[in-house]
Amino acid sequence: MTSAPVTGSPTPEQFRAKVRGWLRDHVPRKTPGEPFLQWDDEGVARSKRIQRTLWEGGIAGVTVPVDYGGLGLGSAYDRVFREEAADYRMPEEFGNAFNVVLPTLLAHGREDLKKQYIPRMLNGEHIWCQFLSEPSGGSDLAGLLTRADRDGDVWRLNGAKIWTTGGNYSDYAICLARTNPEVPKHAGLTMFVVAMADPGITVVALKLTDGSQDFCQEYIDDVVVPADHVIGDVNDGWRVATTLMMNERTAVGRGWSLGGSKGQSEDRGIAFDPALLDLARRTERSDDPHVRSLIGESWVMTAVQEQTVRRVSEAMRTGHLPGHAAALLKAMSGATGRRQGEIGLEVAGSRAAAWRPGQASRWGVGRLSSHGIGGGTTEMQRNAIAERLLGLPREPSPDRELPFSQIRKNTSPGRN
Amino acid sequence: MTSAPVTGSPTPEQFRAKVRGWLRDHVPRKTPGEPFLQWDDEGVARSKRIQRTLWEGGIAGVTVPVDYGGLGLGSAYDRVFREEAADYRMPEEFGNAFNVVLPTLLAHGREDLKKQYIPRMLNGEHIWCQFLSEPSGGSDLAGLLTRADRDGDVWRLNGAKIWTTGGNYSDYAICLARTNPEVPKHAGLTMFVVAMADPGITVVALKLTDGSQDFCQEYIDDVVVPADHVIGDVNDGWRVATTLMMNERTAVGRGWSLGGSKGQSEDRGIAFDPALLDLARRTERSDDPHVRSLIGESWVMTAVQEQTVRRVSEAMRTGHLPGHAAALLKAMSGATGRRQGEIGLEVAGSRAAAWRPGQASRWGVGRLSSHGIGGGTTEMQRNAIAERLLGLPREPSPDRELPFSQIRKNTSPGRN
Amino acid sequence: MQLGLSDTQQMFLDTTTKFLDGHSGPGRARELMADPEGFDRSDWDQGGQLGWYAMLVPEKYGGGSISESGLGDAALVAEAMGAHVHTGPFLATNVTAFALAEYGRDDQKERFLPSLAAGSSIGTWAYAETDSDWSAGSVALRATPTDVGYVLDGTKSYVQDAATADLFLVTARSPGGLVEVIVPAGAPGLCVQPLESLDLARRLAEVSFTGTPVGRADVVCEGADAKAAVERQLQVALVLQCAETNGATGAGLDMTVGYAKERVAFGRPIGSYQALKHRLADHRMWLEGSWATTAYAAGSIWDRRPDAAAAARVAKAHVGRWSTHILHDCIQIHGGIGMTWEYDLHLYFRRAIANEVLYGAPDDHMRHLVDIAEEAAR
Amino acid sequence: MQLGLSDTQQMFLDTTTKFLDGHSGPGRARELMADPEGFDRSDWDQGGQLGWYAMLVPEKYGGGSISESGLGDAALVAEAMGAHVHTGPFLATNVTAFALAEYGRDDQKERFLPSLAAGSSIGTWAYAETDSDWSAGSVALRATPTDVGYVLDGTKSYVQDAATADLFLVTARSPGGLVEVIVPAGAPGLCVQPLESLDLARRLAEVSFTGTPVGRADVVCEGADAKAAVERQLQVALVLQCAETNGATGAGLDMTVGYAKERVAFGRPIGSYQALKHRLADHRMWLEGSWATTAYAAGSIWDRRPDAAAAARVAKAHVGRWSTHILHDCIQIHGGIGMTWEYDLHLYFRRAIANEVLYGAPDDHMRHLVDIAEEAAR
Repeated sequence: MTSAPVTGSPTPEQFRAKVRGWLRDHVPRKTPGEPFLQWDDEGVARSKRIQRTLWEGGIAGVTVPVDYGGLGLGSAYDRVFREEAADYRMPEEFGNAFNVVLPTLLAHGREDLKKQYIPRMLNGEHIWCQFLSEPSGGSDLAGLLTRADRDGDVWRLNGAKIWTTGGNYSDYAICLARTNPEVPKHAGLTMFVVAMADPGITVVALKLTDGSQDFCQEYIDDVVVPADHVIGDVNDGWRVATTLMMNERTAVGRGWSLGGSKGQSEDRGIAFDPALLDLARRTERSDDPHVRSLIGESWVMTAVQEQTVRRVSEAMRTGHLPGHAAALLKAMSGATGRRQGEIGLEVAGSRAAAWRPGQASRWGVGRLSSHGIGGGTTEMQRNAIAERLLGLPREPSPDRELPFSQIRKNTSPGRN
Repeated sequence: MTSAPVTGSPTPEQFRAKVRGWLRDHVPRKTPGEPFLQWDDEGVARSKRIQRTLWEGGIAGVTVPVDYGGLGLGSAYDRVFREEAADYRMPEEFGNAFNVVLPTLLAHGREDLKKQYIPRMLNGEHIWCQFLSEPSGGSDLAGLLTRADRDGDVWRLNGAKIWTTGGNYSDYAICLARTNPEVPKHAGLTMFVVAMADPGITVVALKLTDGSQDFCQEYIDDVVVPADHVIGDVNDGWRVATTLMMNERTAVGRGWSLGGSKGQSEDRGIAFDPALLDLARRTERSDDPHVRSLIGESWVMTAVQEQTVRRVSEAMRTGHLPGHAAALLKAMSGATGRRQGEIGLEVAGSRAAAWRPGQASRWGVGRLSSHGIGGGTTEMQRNAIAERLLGLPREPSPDRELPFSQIRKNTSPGRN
Repeated sequence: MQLGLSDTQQMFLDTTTKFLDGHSGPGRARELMADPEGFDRSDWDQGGQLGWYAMLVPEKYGGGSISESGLGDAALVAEAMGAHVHTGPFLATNVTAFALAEYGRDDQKERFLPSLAAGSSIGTWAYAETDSDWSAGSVALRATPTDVGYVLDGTKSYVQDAATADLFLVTARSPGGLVEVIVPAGAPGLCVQPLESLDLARRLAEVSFTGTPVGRADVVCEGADAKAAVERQLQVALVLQCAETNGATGAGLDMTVGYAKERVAFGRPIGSYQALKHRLADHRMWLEGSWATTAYAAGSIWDRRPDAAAAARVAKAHVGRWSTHILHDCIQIHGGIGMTWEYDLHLYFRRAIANEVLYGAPDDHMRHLVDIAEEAAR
Repeated sequence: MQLGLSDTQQMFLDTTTKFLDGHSGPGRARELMADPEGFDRSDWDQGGQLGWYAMLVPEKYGGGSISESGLGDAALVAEAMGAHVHTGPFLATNVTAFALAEYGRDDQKERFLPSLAAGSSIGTWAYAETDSDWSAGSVALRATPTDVGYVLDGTKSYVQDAATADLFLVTARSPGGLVEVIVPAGAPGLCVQPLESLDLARRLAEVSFTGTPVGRADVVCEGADAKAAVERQLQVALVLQCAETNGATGAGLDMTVGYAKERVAFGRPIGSYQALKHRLADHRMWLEGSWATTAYAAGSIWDRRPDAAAAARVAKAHVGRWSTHILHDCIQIHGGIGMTWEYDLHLYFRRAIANEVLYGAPDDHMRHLVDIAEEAAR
């Protein structure tokens, strides 16, 4: 059970040849229309198998130090890997593990934790999830209520987490909990490594209004964590969480995928999604100038969003815009999403209200679910734009200086 | 120079006969299309003449006590007067005097001030204006900077006022000024009677972006006011101002006019303003379904606004809604105004950008000036709705408790 | 929300609300989603005792309402139902009864109205067709004249509670123009195909007719009469739909204002953040407009004022657009919990979305105002 | 705002901005409103020295730009001009030069381009007509073929700085299709009627042609060529217009953010109120979209990429709509002072409003995208 690091340092082209050959011979290609994530028994088993294959081929963990089972190569090699992998099915269910947990562990984890856990991500054994948001917490992550109490050699964790991707298929979680309520909220948090196998964890799939079940909620009931399973220092968890969120944003910026880009940064020119026009044709309204305006408006928004993503991502990369500029993209996606929902409804008309069985209409459901909430509400993005990009004054918040125990909190679950 | 009060108490029908006859014989009828206000030499002279005529006929100041030159009759008689006056040209330039200043004086003025000033409003001699808003103050009336310093038997006023209707034709102003900056802002204000003839007052007409000049700005430079020309007590001016604003709102609610209603409360059914449709016909776009949608949307908004005004006014009258509900109407007018501006522009197309000399286009100018600012910004109305009707928490404001001298203020003119 | 109710109306509304509080609401709607009929027959029957289906029917035929405006009273009930995500064909049966009361022959009134008014039979309105714009002009179902009446061929859609209805009021097109006829459930060639609906607490269906015979006794109106009748029915349907939507919107907004007062973020209730306050204030303002236009339209239609057709369109155009806007933002203000299945807000939102497009989308009605204006100028 | 400028481009932009800071701006625009020509000839000449009219012209004919994308460079200047409410026919003369450079015959290029590029002659674009939707299909001005060329009859409108132009690039319709011709100022039958404009810092006019003769030497292109040429000109005009609008919008938004930081109400800067913060954040966001689409379109058009026509429409549809939305709210955020004549914000807003509807309103361009998609699918 060792990785197979390339001995010496291959040239990028040597590495490319190796990656290309191994992928071709051992990894399935992408199939058109397959979902990016497949959180079910089949999808998870397949991804574990693929990750194991990459490990066996000596091409897993390209930039991860050799000490933790990686290849220890530079970022140029990572680009090579991604380019070669672009057409292959990647184990995307490991996204949290590789995009977020691994770099956070590398930055803040103790040597023994890194040695214990990183190789078993790389070899396809462990899928990880993140325990951050809470039902009571919403946008105010640092105000979380899950508490960790020291009990001899262990910590005992109690609370609840929500909006966990892959919670029902993960082996470990990186978990932020409150270890000292008598200091201001940011100063009393600690980041833990939690085994999902602990009997105190109950995972429940969360059904959303659009019928999807991509997220989980977890009840944490006296979960035991060894005292050494802390990432960073006790009560220094906010700093670790900040690294984690930065890693997450960076990964989102490059399209999240473990393989090649999903095309977001390629310039494919302006493309028109034919769905609305097809719908208008079916309802014999494609000649109506008003309907044509709506379809055009929808296309304009899509193109604006794509071109803005490209511009802002590039500007963040080159330093013309600060990292907070990512809020522009998230806020725009919230705003255009809502309008796309309205347009879909208006073009579909009654067809959005009812349809023949099996002909599921996306139009009414699109209106229903077209919110700017997931991944940080539009409101939080607007605050970030106003305060960080425009330099407007911060909101008065009573909770930054007071001990956490003294500030007003939610007692019942609710908003994220 | 006495008024001619009806001796004894006439019945409402006797009074109606008297009003009807006098108006018919002495007052000009309304002419279609004439402006509601005419702030120029001709308009002001005519209104002073008409008010004088009403006085001479013994039908001025219906509900004003006899001691101050009025008729001392009940509100039923006022309704009679308004009904009879509905078709006649009323001296609307006295609106501030009768709708706002007179009832405020009655409520808070000392006997000598009432005796000195009220009869000369009623006899058509004095037009009044209000010195409230300031260039530096905007929505925050109580934060005003105009100061009044005691100097022996007189007060000396210095500062500036803005958004004064009829400032350039008024004889007197009711003026709120700061008499004690060392107490919280609401506690250091006093309401004065100021003679516009004072050489320290400079009136400048204010030109707006749409070219209109209906408002004035005044520079107050060492204006002298006798010590007894205070309404209410010194430093109790906020209470007087509150009465004044309530009087203003009530008058707005009944259509502001001194005569009969302008038809706002009549139910004339839904009417379609033909302007947009005419425009679309001229530009040969009246068959375009998109243009028809826009025209219909415009008509819907007009009807919604009218029906909501009727409903809310009635509900305020019957007590189903509190006085603060007026904010609903003002906010709606701001919101629909903007959208009407957008629609006008979209239907007009290039014609809004340029036109043959003399064919002044209202469309581009409508877009330019379609704001919710005058008479209290939409933002203030939204605060009122949120806090007073929905019961949401008030904005944190640092300036309610601190002495005025210690709070942050504007130094240069600006927002209203 | 109607203001200025008489004491009798207030008492009627209180009784209705109390009944719905006990028998209806989001929880009950969730239970009924899985029910084959989709509504509760016993509640339906009790609604009959409360007078819910009698308000648009003359006393002579077992109807009657508690004020001079039957439609205003019916709108009160519809609004309370919207606030309770109530299920069942209240609107459809009232529109059918209204149609017969206004345009039916006396013998038809005698045959159908008493049982409709009592709730012992359920009528539904088979008017629109797939991709129609809900205008009379888009009715295409064929009525072929025969010696004894008509034969119907074609398909109606968006028919409410078709599977449980006892009779269908069908609008069709004959060589002589529109006709409206009554077809009983189980008639030859009548086939009900349930649709899936965004509003999970409502049953809509396609109803197809294949050589379905209609005797002369079941012809309600024809030609110009039918055109006028259909227009009146649409007006009534629009007002009841708007009232229902207002109930749903008001309930959703109330939930949200309450939530904003309680829910804390960064040490403050989220309702203390001005951006949310201003949005909630705007929602309150537009809802006031919805109440105003719905009440206005109810009065105008019931009193047959000249602006009745315009008033109905103004109400629907306004209510349709702003209700979904408001409820969408109510979910946004809730954040994550608002997106979860178990939270009730989406039930209101689903109803509002479906209502926005059923009986004609706001845009259709806005354009129709221009048609009305042009026709008036002709 | 273009990002990723080369050092040369940055230097060029700095020089341009510095010149405009000294010679242009709202105050200067107010002075020029009363001027008969409406712009400053000496500034115009100096613009020639700065290379403002040479960017779309090949070096061979006295042109040249500082990067590989002449249109991108021209957009830099246009944006700076928008931020300064600059006056004068920069856009019109560049579009005219571009048209000749791309579609003119060699002898025409030799005759016209050097002086246009140097700024010693002013060309203007006589394309649209009253109530046109700015599509080539709506061109109606008649070009009647003669033995020696054409005779023009009809009226162009919204022609920029027609009274000072030395030559007009006129699009007309002949029996054989579109034609584009050069007509010199003072040609027989050419008559300029100034229009009043919402944008007080711009001179637009109607230009009528009555039997105006055009020799064959002045025919730039005909038929299919003319159709393609006109489309390319419109694309270039749209990009320059969008860039100008972005400059005005950015300047207005900057003023407003600055004001919101300084202006106090109720003891706090108004920019600390979340409702205003969120609106300003949205404005910043949409402006980012305007910059992105304008830069994208400039690149796509200059490089003749297949999506050039779509890119120009996307930019105009987005910029047109959001610029006026943003500036309208900037005035609202200012409150009373924003409504006063003496405050400069309305000068930016006037330009943005006029630009929203000139060269086609957003809605026209949104619909055109559907035409493009349908044509591509054919």
